[in-house]
Amino acid sequence: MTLEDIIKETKTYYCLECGKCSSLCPISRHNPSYSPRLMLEKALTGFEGDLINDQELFSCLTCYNCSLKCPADVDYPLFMQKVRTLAFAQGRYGVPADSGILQSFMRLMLNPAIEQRRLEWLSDEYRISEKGNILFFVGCAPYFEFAFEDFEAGALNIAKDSLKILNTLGIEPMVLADEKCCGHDLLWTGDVESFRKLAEHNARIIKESGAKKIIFSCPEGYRTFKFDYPHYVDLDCELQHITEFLAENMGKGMLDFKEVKKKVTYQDPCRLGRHLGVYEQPRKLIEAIPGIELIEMEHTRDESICCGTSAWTNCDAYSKQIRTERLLEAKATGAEMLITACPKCQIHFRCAMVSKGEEKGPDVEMDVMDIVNLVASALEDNGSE
Amino acid sequence: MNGFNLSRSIRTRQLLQVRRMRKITEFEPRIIAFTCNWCAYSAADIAGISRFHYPANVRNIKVMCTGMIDPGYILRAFERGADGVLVAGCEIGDCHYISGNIKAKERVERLKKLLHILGLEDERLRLEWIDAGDGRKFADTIENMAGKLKKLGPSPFKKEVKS
Amino acid sequence: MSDVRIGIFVCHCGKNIGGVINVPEVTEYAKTLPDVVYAEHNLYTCSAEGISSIRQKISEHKLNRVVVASCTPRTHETLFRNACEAAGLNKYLFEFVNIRDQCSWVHMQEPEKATEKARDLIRMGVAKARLLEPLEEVEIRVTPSCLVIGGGVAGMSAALNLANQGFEVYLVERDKELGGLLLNLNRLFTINGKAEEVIIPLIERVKNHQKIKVHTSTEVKGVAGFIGNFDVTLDQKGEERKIKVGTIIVATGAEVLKPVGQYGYGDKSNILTQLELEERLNKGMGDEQNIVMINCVGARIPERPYCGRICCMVAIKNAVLIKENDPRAKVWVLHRDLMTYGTEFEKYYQKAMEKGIRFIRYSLDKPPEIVGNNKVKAVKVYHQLMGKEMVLPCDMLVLTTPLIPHEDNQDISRMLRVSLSEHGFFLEAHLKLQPVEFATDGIYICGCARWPTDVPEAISQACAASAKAVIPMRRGYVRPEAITASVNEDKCSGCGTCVLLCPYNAIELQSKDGKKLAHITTAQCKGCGTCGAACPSGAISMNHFRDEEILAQVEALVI
Amino acid sequence: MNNSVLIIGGGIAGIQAAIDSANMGFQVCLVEKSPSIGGRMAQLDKTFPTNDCAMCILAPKMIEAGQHANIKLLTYSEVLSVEGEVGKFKAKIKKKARSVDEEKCTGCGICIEKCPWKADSEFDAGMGKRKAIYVPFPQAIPNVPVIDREHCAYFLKGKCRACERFCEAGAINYDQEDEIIEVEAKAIILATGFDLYDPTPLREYGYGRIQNVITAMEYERLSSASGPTAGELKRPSDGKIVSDIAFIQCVGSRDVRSNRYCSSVCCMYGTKEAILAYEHRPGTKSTIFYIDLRAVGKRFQEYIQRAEDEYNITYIRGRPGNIELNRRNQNPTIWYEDTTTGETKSLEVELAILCQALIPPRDIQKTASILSIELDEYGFVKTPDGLSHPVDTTRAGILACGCVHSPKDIPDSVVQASAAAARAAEILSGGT
Repeated sequence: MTLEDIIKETKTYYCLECGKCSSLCPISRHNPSYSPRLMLEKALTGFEGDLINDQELFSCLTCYNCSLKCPADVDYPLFMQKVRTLAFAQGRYGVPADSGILQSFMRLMLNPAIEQRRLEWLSDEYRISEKGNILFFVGCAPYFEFAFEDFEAGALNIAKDSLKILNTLGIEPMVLADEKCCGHDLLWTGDVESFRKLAEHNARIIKESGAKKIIFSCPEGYRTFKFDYPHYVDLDCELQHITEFLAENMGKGMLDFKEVKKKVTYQDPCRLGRHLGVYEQPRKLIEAIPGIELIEMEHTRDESICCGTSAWTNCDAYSKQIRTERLLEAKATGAEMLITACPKCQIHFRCAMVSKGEEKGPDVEMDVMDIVNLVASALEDNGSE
Repeated sequence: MNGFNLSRSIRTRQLLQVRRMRKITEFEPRIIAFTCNWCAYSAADIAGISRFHYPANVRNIKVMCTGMIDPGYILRAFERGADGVLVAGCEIGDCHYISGNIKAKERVERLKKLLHILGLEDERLRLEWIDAGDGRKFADTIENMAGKLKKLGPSPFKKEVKS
Repeated sequence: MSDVRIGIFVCHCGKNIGGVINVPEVTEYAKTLPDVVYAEHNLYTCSAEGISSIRQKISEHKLNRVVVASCTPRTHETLFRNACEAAGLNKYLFEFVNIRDQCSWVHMQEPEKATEKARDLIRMGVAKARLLEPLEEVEIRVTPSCLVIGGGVAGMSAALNLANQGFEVYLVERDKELGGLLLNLNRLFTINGKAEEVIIPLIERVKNHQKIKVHTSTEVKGVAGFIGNFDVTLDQKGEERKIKVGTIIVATGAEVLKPVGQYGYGDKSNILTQLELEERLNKGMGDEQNIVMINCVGARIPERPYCGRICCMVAIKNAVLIKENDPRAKVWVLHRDLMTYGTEFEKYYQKAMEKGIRFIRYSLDKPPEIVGNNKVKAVKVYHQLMGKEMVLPCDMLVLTTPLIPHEDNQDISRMLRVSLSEHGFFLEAHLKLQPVEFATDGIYICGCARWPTDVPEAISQACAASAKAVIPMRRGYVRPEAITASVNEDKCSGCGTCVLLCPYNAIELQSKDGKKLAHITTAQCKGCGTCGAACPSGAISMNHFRDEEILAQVEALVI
Repeated sequence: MNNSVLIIGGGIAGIQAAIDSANMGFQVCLVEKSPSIGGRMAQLDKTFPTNDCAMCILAPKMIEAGQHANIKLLTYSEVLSVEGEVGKFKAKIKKKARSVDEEKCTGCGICIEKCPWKADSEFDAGMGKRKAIYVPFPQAIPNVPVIDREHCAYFLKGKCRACERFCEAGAINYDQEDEIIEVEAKAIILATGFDLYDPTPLREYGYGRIQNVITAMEYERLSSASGPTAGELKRPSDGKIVSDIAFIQCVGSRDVRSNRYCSSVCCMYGTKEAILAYEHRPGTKSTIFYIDLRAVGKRFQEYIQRAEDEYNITYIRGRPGNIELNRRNQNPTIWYEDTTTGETKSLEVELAILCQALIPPRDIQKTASILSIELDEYGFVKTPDGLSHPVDTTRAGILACGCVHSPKDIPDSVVQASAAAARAAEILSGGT
């Protein structure tokens, strides 16, 4: 794929050079050397080298704030994805967070000799099936659990509670032991080849499992399966985020919630919200719990602000500023707890609360919880234990 | 205390009497307004339609264009006892006849200089541009002009006319 | 004056006047005024009853002046004038007194003062009415033919529209052939059709039309007269001819600026104007792979501040044609704002973007520079929106230049006694509401002679100019303003002050009995009265607003 | 009724076409759906680039159309159907019940004064109120009020009748019914103009949510001496007179999410409105955000130059991303990238004005199907070949002029109006 092809595919040629993208970009508002428009200009004027070597190429959060409002219909995040592919081919991948351990894990996973032990957390408490129609995609949770142990982000709890809720609904999904990471982070940092291999692997084992429907607790996995896999593999399954699934099945009388007296606010994850358009179901779910008061933040739904990092790259001072502001906005609602629906949002927000030897910034301390954990905690114990 | 009250009520009564007297003889200036058919005359109508009240001191004379107002008309108005003259036309650029108002402006300005030498107060001759739809401005202009003329008192030329 | 008999009708307008002003008292007062022989008040003077009463009382009391005191002449003057006319009274013997909009409605809280004011206003109205004179609305015959100057798309479109309505048209073209600027164009935006496919059939239709007399290689040498009766002298290569027309349409077009000396134009072989590129495109392009276009060459600069309106579209069109011809070619358009206004142009611009034409915005403080000696090899441009200098390889540099007015516009404007704007294009009577008319009646303007236009706009304007020209020709006569200025020749000193002041060029000095006298062409006078106010000899008066009429109103201010 | 030319739409284009046709000697029937002719131009304060007052130059034309012997005005009316073909069209027109007898009404206005019921004024773009019986604006032609039955207490609750009680002319007629009028015409001119884009869906700009974000038409009424604030630039939230304002171009134009075309006039009307703000209050600072400054008409560039040099107006190239509310003082804060420097910044102003797009009339599909004419992809009237018949439609004998063809300014609309009259005359003379 050449730069000209990318320009065509992402409709960059329609760019009116109006700068609306830059003015909406959460990074540009903090980082004066980053402007989505200027990235596009470089492509349009043929400065391919400048573009690929641009320090800020990996700054974009691919949060879709810009594209959703773009008057010329330019798909800027896709443009970024593709241009990063060109860059990766030349050995450029930005400044990865945590020394790139997460990307490394994903690439290591590709080795066919590897036998993962990713389901050791799965106790008898959770009922799963060997065969069936529904598959629960666990994703990166086992890795995140330990990678971010110090933030107590509890990625595995999301998987566990997902199973708990599904079980309550009488569903015993399949969980695959040799599932591999969806590849989202590799795709968005330009490593298409590794991504393709992960996709092929996952598609093959899912096909073999005979699953008709896949439920995700992670919006990134969901998005990747929905929008990116079709370009690489053939996988014909119904896909749903767990909030969509629950919102659909909530009314069937099988989910009894006890009262949870709490004021909460909700963070729309970029992938679930702007990428996939799922705004209402999580809210419906939260509001179904008696006693909960949901207070919206100033920027909400398609205008909500990203947690500040994506694909584990360029997590820098600007990322921190963004998430600090977002947390302050959440606190300003008067809510006691910030609910999100993406494990990464939770990790990034918790990270922002830990000030590693920095000067004390504004107080951003706040409870953060995944929506799955909230729902699970509100479930009446039905005495099955 | 009673005495004070009494004295105040007497004074009030006196004051009221004086006021009533003054009201009877209060000076009511007469303003002649030469209004352009296309803008100011229409604005005066709009003031009416909008019921913008203003003092009844003005008498309009309609002309087709401020450009047709001979300075002689204005002087004659003063001779005949007008306390003030208003020339009201279209904004510069809006003239129905391309540039009549520009000529009016030149003429009125020159006349003002002459009247100044003659000892007439500047406020007595006024040039205003009033849009056709701007009833408010017409009303405000009259109110403002009448107020100023009341303070100035009768036109100095008037005495001679009456004698 | 004793034979003046004035009748007064005072309107209550329901409660609108009657609720504030003491109408019966005012009516009684009116009866005491000089020459008033009759006065009455009506609930609504404008009602059918009121109108018939006016008509009846005119004959009953032999009234020869009528005053109505009611609302405003702006809405009701025509009605009352017609009532007078219906009773055989010249309509200019009617006088309106506004006691509602300018009295009762604005002085509601002061009924006494309002009544006093109404008395004053009526007294002033009567004072004027006593002096009113009947005015005749003269009719000037209009020759049903039109002179169209300029045989481009605008002129021909106007000619056809006129001719199809049955009017004789003299279409005069300076060049050997009809067609104008379109003859030199390749294709036309936004349909990209061949220019000749549009212009050739148009020329044929014009040539074959019975009512159109085409005069090519001909110039207009002289024009005299006024609306309805213009005497025109045509000059065909020294051979003179006189024609008589009722109206004139100016459609002389414009020309493309040749940017001599700019960006090396004229010195370097691979620099063209857009117009020259059109010719190349028509004949077939060479193998140029890198084409750079620079817009706003000679436009939007201090010496020529205007925007050429259509140049951006011309550049985009040619860029698209180059790309369509050879999709591998690289085309860069350097611009300062892309003027693709409206629905179709913006869509065309998008089409150009789809085709891979790239647009770079430059600013006037850092204009592009060319690189190369005998030929342009590259263009250096400061990309304003990237804050960066770029060097574009260039096999062919195309300069986009604006349309500029013809040099002889001056001569035509003097000959027709119409004006030019500061840019050198013709100046319309009113930029917004009279865009194709001149201040001088009977002469109209369309197309690029007025301002740069594209083809559809030129045709619209041509038809619009034709609409204005056929109005007097269809009617067969014009009835100029009755309220016009007239000269008292005994008083006129021939100083010429009025000649300079008249915005309509309606006054000229004519020799009469050895004296220079101001002469007003009534057909051209609009009645603004500027001349009268300035006349040092008091020789000019404005009908219906004569000095004595206005002064009578002033005099009546004080009893 | 037999009329030679039927003109639909009584804005400046329709009025001009009517006057020209009538002056050519044709019988004209001018149909306008609102209670008065005048259209959008009547709502404007002043007009670019001469800054002359819109009503001053429009009102004489309205009066001329209203009094012309050859023009039959049908206001508060709409065309229901058109049959036949060029040379012999037959149109059915519904003349809606005014509830006021046009013959008897003297236009005295007492009914309006006495009416106790109010509704939002359409003429004032909702910025002011009017009565339930009303004339849209003081210079209305015809100057006959209409009862808005949706807001009149008598029609809603069966009592009140205040207008009837005070009308000495006895013109109020609650029982008046819609009337169907048949009109014959040899040619038809469509001039129904445009509607204005409602920027509510562009939520990033906060219209409807942030009080001090208003549309350009709302601004026009605020600025107009005959408007609801008598020409004082009082902002909606607190009535404060503003002195620091911003205009955002291309709101609903040049945007795939709303209308992809350029609305042609916004750069200029935005500039005009900024100049007027300065004239209202010298020193007022205006900022105009634009993409391309499309000043292509006669004297437009000079107008822009003057705006910068004399009226404290700053042009910034950049389309703002969003507008946020400063809750402390109700000021809108505009986020934008200055594309000439690449800086992303914010600007807090007292009032933000959205220069909304011109869109086809909301009922254009209906009109098009009644007239059997084709529309372009945006809903504007299509010309037959996109080039040489600029005021024709795809159906012979039906012409169109003004903004119903595509957005354009007043001079271009007036030109097209006269051109349409000329084309109609050509057709009526047996031409093509």
